[in-house]
Parts: sequence; C-alpha cells; structure tokens
Amino acid sequence: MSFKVSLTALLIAFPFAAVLGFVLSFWRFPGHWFVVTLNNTMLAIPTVVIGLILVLLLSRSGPFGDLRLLFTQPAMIIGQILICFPLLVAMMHMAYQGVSRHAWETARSLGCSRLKALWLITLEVRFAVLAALVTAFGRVIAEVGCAMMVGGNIAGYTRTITTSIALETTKGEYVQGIALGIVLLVLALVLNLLVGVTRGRSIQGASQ
Amino acid sequence: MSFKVSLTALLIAFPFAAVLGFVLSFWRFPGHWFVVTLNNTMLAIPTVVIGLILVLLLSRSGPFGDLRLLFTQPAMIIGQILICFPLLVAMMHMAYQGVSRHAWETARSLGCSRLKALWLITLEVRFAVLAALVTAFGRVIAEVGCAMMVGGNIAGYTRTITTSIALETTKGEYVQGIALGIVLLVLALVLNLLVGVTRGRSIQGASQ
Amino acid sequence: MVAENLEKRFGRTRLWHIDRLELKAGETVHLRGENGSGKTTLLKILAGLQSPENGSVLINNARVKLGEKVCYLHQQPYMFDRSVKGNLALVLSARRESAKVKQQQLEDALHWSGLEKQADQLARTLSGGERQALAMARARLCQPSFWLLDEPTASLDEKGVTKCVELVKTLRESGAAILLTTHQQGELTQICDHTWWMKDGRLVTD
Amino acid sequence: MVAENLEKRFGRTRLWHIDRLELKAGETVHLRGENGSGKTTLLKILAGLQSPENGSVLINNARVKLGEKVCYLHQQPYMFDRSVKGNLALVLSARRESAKVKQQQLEDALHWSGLEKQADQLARTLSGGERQALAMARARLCQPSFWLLDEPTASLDEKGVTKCVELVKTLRESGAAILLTTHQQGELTQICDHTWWMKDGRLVTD
Amino acid sequence: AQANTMLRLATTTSTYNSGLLDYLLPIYQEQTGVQIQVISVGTGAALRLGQDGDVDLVMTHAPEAEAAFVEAGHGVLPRTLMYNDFMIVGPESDPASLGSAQNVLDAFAQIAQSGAIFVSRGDESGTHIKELELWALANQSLPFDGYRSVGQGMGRVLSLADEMEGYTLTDRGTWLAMKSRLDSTLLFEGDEQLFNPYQVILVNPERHPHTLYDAAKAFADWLVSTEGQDLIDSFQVEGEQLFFASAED
Ligand SMILES: Nc1ncnc2c1ncn2[C@@H]1O[C@H](COP(=O)(O)OP(=O)(O)OP(=O)(O)O)[C@@H](O)[C@H]1O
Ligand SMILES: Nc1ncnc2c1ncn2[C@@H]1O[C@H](COP(=O)(O)OP(=O)(O)OP(=O)(O)O)[C@@H](O)[C@H]1O
Ligand SMILES: [Mg+2]
Ligand SMILES: [Mg+2]
Repeated sequence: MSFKVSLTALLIAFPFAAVLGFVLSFWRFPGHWFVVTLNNTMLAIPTVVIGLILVLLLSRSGPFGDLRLLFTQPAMIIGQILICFPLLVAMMHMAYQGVSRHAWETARSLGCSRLKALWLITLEVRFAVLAALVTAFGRVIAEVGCAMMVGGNIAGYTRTITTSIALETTKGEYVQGIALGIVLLVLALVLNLLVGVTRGRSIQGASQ
Repeated sequence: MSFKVSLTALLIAFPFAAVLGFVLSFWRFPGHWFVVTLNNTMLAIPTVVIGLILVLLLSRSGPFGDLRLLFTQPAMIIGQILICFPLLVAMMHMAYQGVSRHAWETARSLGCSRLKALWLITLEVRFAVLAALVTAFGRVIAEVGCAMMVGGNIAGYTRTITTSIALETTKGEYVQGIALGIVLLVLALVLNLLVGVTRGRSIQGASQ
Repeated sequence: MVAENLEKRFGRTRLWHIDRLELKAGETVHLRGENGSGKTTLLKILAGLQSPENGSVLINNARVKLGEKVCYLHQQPYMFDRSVKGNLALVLSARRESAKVKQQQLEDALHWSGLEKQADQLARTLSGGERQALAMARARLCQPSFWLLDEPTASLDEKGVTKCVELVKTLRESGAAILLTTHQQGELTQICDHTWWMKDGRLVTD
Repeated sequence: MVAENLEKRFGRTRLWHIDRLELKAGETVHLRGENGSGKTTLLKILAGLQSPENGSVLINNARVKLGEKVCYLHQQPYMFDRSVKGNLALVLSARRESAKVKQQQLEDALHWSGLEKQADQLARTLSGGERQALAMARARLCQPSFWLLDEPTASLDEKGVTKCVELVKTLRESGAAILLTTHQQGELTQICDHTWWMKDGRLVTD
Repeated sequence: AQANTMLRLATTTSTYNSGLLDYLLPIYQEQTGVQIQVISVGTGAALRLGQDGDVDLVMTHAPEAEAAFVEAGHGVLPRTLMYNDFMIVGPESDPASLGSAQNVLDAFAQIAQSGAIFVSRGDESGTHIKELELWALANQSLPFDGYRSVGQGMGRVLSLADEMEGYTLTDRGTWLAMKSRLDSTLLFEGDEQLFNPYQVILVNPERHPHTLYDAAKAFADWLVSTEGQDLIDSFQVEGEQLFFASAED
C-alpha cells in the first residue's frame, strides 16, 4: 500500500523534475536564480503544511471539494508528488550539473534530437538519477505529516506503514512501532538491493 | 530556535558526511555497494522511528538515561543529525561523483596534501555542496515526527516552528498553522537568498 | 555555407569580426591562428553550438540547425560513459534502418577506428589518441556534409594521422566540405585547398 | 628515479612489462610509442597516481609519495573551476612564504604563461592551447625535481612550443629530470638526451 | 528552595489543547517558582513516559489503564482531579435521528444500525477507550459498515468527521474550541455514562528515585486543594465551563 502510493507519486513527479533540473543546469535565463531559490525554499516546507493546504483545497468547502478526493489514495499521491518534487528538482539539477556541456554539444553534433540528447545525458548521470530517486522515495515513504492529514490514516484504506508507526507511538506501543519500522526497513532494503543490482558494474568511482 | 537546532545538527553532520561521500565516490573497496545500499535504506527510515529509537535509548530506563537528555535540545540535535546524515551522504556522494578523477590527480600532483586536495575538490562542487546543505536543512527544519518525540514539544523550550504547526493543526487551528508555515517559509527564503548571494557569478550552467 | 558580418564578443572585448566567409561543398580549408585566436569558437558558431553576438550562419539560405548536416568534432572529444561500441551505436540508434545494416555499419566503424580489440572497453579508459580515433569514427557514422574538425591530429601517432588524412580525402571526394584547424604542419595541411588565417580578430583568406 | 620489474595489466591482458628503468637528474628523455601503447599509464605510475600490478618505483630508495618531488602534467590538463590566477594561486596557498613573495611568484607565473590578459577569466573558458600553457605555469610553481610531461605541445602553436622547449632547457640546467611524450617531431624532441620506445609491451631504451 | 525546579508533566493532547494547563500553570509558577514542562501525547504514550520515569507525574483520563498503571507499581497516589464530559456530534441532517435517543447506548445503537458513518479515534486514547466501552455496552459488534478508525487526535477526528459527514464521540473542550469551524452540530450529551474523570498520578519514586517526587506531590496537592479546584471550576472556553472539579478530600 505504502509502496504503491509512493512509487506512483515518484513516477509522476520524476519526468517533470528531470526536465526542470536539466533546464536549470544547462540554460541560463532571467529568473534562473529565482527558480532555484524558490525550489530550495520549497524544500523547507514542512509536510504538515503541504497537508494542511491540500486539506483546505480538497475539503468539501474548499475549491476542489466536488472532486471528493480528501481521504483517498489519489489525494495522498498528490500530496507526495508535492513533497518529492522540489527534492527531485534539486537533486536532478545537481546531477546534470555534473555533466560537462561538451556532452550536450557532442550529442547534438551527432544528430540527436533534443529529447534524445536529454535522454543520453540522463544516462550519463544514471547513478545520480538513481540516487535522486532513492532519496526522494525515502522521503515520501518515511513522510507522515501530510499522509496523516490528507489520507486521514483510515484503517485498511489510507493507512500506510508510516502512519501506523506514528499511531503506535502515540499509543505508547513502542515495540509495535519499532517492529513496523523494521518491516519498512526490510522492504526498503529489498528495493535498494534491486536498484543496486541493476546498477551494474560501473557504479563505483567518480567518472573518468 | 528551530534554526539554531537545525543548523547545529547540520554543521556537526556535514564534515563526516562529506568525507564519507568522498570516500564512496573516489575509492573502491570491498563492501562499497553495501555501504551505499545501507545508506539508501537509512533514507527510508521514517523520522518517527528514529525518534522512537532515541526515546528508548535516552529514556531514564534506557541505556543512556543517566545523561538526562530526553526532552532537551541536545536530544533534538542528535535526532536531527541522525535524520540528515544519510541524506547528506547520498548527496555528497552524488556531488563528488560529478568530479573527474583528474581533479584529484591534479591536486595531488601539484603537491597538495590529501586534506587540501579534498578541500579543493569540495570547492569544485561547491554548488552541489550548497544544494546538499540546503536540502538537508529543509529536511530537518521541516521534520516533525522525531522533533515531537525526542523534544517533547515543550512550550518555550523544545517547541520549534514545525512542531507548533503540527500542534495547531491538531487543534484544528488551520489558519494559525498556515500562518506559522508562512513564517517558516519566509525564514527559509531569507536563508536561501543569503546562500544565493554567496554563490556568486558562476552558479548557472553545467561546468565546463 | 555562408556567414556574413559575424562577430563574437565576451563582455566588452571582441574576439573577432568576420565580414564574410564561405565554405563550398567539396572544399577543404585549413584554419590557422595562434592559441586563443578564436578558431574553436568560430567552428562552434558555424556548427550552431554557440551563438554569435552579430550576424548569422546560413546553409543553402537556411539557418543551421544543430546536428543536421553539420558535424563538429571537439578538440577534446567527449566520450559517453559507455563502451566503445556503445559510443558508436548511439549514433545509429535513431536511424530507421534494419538491425542488420546497423550492425554492419557498426562493425565497419569499429574496424575503421582500429579499436576492434577495445570494443567492449569503457570509452573513458581509452588513451588520448584512441579517443580521437573513436570520435572520428563516430562522426563518420553521421555522414554530415559539413565537417568541422578541431585539431583532429593533435594527439595522434603517425598511423593515426595517415588515417585522418585519408578520411579527409575520402570526404572531399564524396563532396563534403571540411574546415579543420591544426597547429601542426604536415600531410594534413598539404592536402587542404585553402588556408584561412585568424589574425588580430579578423579572418584572412588566401 | 628507478623502477624495476614494473608490470601493468588490465584484467587478464598485460599492457606492458618493464624490466628496469632509470631516470637520472639532469636528464631529458623522450618517450615514444603508438597510440594506446601505454605511455600515459607509465607516466601516471611513475608519478604514483596509479599503482602497477607488479614492481615499484623508488626515488632515492624511497617510495614515491604522490605530489612530492614528482609532478605529472596531464595530457588534457584539468582546470579547477576558478580564475586563471586562482589556478596558479592554489599551488602557492600551502607554502609558508610571505604574501609578498607569493604575489611576486604569482605574477611571474602569469607572465610566463602569457595569460596576463586573462588573469581573472575562468580557467575553464580558456582555449585548448591556453590551458596547456596554464598547466605548465602551474606545474612550474611546484618546482619538482622530476617532471613527467604528457604531450605538452599537442595543442600549442609555434610560440607555445618554443616556450615549452625553453622550459625544458631551463629545467634541465637546474638539474631536474624530465620524461616527456609527444607524437610530434621537432625542436622539442631534438633537445632530448635519450629516446625510449614503448613497443609491443616492452620499453626499448637507446 | 524550589525556585529552579523543573517538573515534567505528561498529559493527553486533549487536556493540553483545551488550554486548561496554560491557565493553571502560570498561577502555580507565580506562587512557588516551580516551572512545569508539559509533554502532551496520547494517553498510552503518557503512561509509558511515566512508566519509564521520563516525567514526574501524569494527568490522564483512562480509568482502567490508570488502574493497571498503579497496580503494576509504576505510579503512586492516584487522585481524582476533575471530570469533563463527552458528547456525540454529527451532521445536521442527523440520519441516525439521535434526537430521539433515550440514553447514550441507544444513540450508539442507532448510529450503527442506520448505516451512517462513525469516525473513531482508534488510538487507544482515553476517548477511544471510552468509546469502545460504550460500543460493548450497547452490544454492537465492531467494525460495522460505516465505522472509520483513523488513529489521530481529537481535533483532526472532528475535522474528518465533519468532512465525511459522520458522527463521532468528542470531549467538550475540543468541541468548543473547534465548533465555529465545523458544520457538525452537537446531537447528544448529558448522559452520566459520558462523564470523563481525570486523575493525577505521581511516578513511583522507588522505581525512579531521580524523579522530583516531593515537588510533584506538592503540585498534585495544590491541584486537589480548594484553591486548585476553584481555579479548575472557573476555567471557561467560549463562555462555558469545561472541567468540573471533583477531588474527594
Ligand atoms: N567566457 C569567456 N570570457 C572571456 N574570454 C573567453 C571566454 N570564453 C573564451 N574566451 C577566450 O576566447 C579566446 C578564444 O578561444 P578559442 O578556444 O576559440 O581559441 P582557439 O583559437 O581554439 O585556441 P587553441 O589553438 O588554443 O585551441 C580564448 O582566448 C579564450 O580565453
Ligand atoms: N581500465 C582499462 N581496461 C582495459 N584497458 C585499458 C583500461 N585503461 C586503459 N586501457 C588501455 O590501456 C592502453 C594504454 O593507454 P595509455 O593512455 O597509457 O596510452 P598512451 O600511450 O598514452 O596513448 P596516447 O598516445 O594515445 O596518449 C590503451 O590502449 C587503453 O585502451
Ligand atoms: Mg581551439
Ligand atoms: Mg597518452
């Protein structure tokens, strides 16, 4: 459950974040620093605030109340997209910044379309991209404030492992909480091992 | 208050994370992939779990109970260090991975000590380092689960802006919560603008 | 390829100003000039990789579109973080040709570059000369009609230079236009039809 | 500098095996070999930047310590992401000398490189030849007693080559040992005392 | 002598959020100089903090859990302090027609049978325990179709119930604080079953010698003294009295 929501959010947010990160690192345009600063500021928004805003927007008396999304999984996905987007942008920006401009020029010189060249360059930094995805995944899966507020932590419906942990701790059931934490950890470990396997041989060591 | 705790945590965690990130990207050693995977897994630990573990450790009946740390600022700092460390490692690893091995070789060839060379290379990726710091700062300042549990959210003592927001939302004081969120946002914006100013001219555009 | 009134500046200092420049199909031109005189910059602008402060470059009266017809070979060629074969294959991947034809082209290119033994090695571990050879083989696969070669022979040994000279000859016969820079005198400069000089911010043609 | 029984392999293939190699103070050696014969690799191993699979390099019977006494100049020099001046200054920053002496040395180096006009420009925007010149000036500031120059003149114009030749001459007179590679014949190769050939995985000395 | 003492009191979120402690503590501090740090968590967590000796006293409202707490020797000197009351709130349309309910058990039964939504705290807080007790007394098996266990604090649960147009059981304090922002209305109150007694319990000094037993006892004494009790009675939210002092001395 937790995983499905988080992965969906991640997959939706990633392409946009990648393109924005690319534009930020390969293009200078007026307002560039502004976008970067804004994005960095967004990173510091507590998830509860995002949750709060979403609740206000999606609540029946809010502007999008008619969609009846509050306390459903789609609402949680929206929340998680908002949470991981700035992080993904920051990390993809950083990733692309590690690529020399020559890479882009070479790709274009060799007759690649813009999209193809973007793809090639993303492959150049594939380990950084993986790291960005893993980090963002960690952030959304571990996030509790927004998930609680927007999902409502309804048993069997919008309750995730993380919100369960939060619940157990307010009950004083520490052991239960830690047990759930371990479950989450094991799942994350498995996922990371899978990622690690696909990384293949050249993961280690700085490029060149 | 929030800022002091978070900045302290960040400054303590950063050097270790930087060195580890550097070692991970410039060195291959047995167990390398294991450290990376472990670190990535740590990213997915919910902050409430970290809080829980710390509470168990620092509680009077826990192993470090005699230090009387629970519900104090040092405890919060420890919690935040634990929270931002894996993120910093992941991002610094990514940052250093963007540097060519030539940089290290050149620095060493020119007679720089290991430490000096590490410093030079950190300067090479200074924007990525800043991005890492800003991201980690965002994570700890926006974090509520651990801060609540370890700090206890005691008014005027361990209450941060974020835990206040969480408190206000449980009270249903949404407007108050959003107002505090805006305060936090403005503070974060100011900090980011300061960072932005120190970045100087060459921020934009991929290197070379 | 025609360029008129081209000017490149960095801030307030002008690198060069070129009244008119014409590169015709089948022509081979040697661009000379001191270090830092702006040769690389000119080639990049002609390739559409940088934009001039003034003027424009036209091919058959149309603006250069990056990556079409024109191919620019970097002074320090960029190797993608994949195998030698992978670096060649990425040029082919966009083509609408049968897998068999592609495979054939790939093998030809590999053979031409002389890097058959290193086919599966990571391109970034190649030696300086090998990189240059791979970059030429890679560009060859693009079959552009305008070639902009930036110091192709700088780190090549004698065999490599000979191969480069042959490449230029073949290209010229097939009707491509070539503009190349090099600081070395030798076979390569002798086969050029024209020599252009970059001097004091102006282009002097012979 | 003495090396014995040196061997470098990549996986199962052996790049070369060198029985014995000796580089004496005041000597200038030209290392020749085809592209990919392993010249760069040898220089890096002598500088302590890579480790051989076998054998070791000794200077006065002590292991080479990276960055001490030996300076290796990359084939494609790395420019730190700072100004030209900054790239020179970073060598000096560790020294225990007065600010005035440092300033003087910096200015000398800048003058020698001929990049005075570009002092505050970002080093990464320099042209290929200018980078090479800056790298030499930077290495000069280190005053090592062993110089390993990897194709220092590849992208230099005539003036640059002359400067490089002068550098080698001065160094030799001051008693430094120089090992350099280049594919070009010319002044630089003529002033060398010895020529070593890298051939079929062996080092042939004259 | 007590000027620099810092007592730690663990209490439930609802008590803290009602504002009662913010009203009482400054008065006590003024008088004695004793500072009291309040840690507001769920009932379960509050008792757990007491059990681990991380606080000096607890103030909770879950009689059975408290009894077990004292039974196990974690706490000493439990004293009844005050009570407030619970009530049922729900949508104005009142699909379960609680207006006609005779007592709270009827009301609960009607909710379960009408198919309406009922939002439960589900966090083993005092309120949740009370609610479970009532379901059991009303002979309703859980969970029924409209039962939503959400595991959050009272304020959130009220918003959730409001949003879902469901019923919920709430304490008066939170309700008063929130009602201006909600569409829900008060539908049932006043049954004796809905009274909610608070106790103050000191942490056992034999188990945790480091706790400030004397200072904690002094504070608890003050709370149950006539002065403290009068203050509790005089505390009002939105013009209504919330807590009814009930110390038996
Ligand atoms: N951003 C910049 N700001 C200022 N000057 C610049 C900038 N970028 C490049 N230059 C200068 O422009 C000049 C032209 O460089 P270019 O690479 O075109 O020279 P080149 O003729 O190719 O030289 P070489 O023979 O050494 O390769 C150089 O002197 C360089 O320092
Ligand atoms: N990791 C590796 N695995 C396999 N082969 C490698 C690896 N790294 C380098 N090589 C090969 O080792 C050979 C030696 O390279 P080196 O850079 O020393 O050559 P060089 O003599 O300097 O050539 P050039 O004149 O072109 O600069 C090259 O053929 C290269 O492909
Ligand atoms: Mg050039
Ligand atoms: Mg070489």
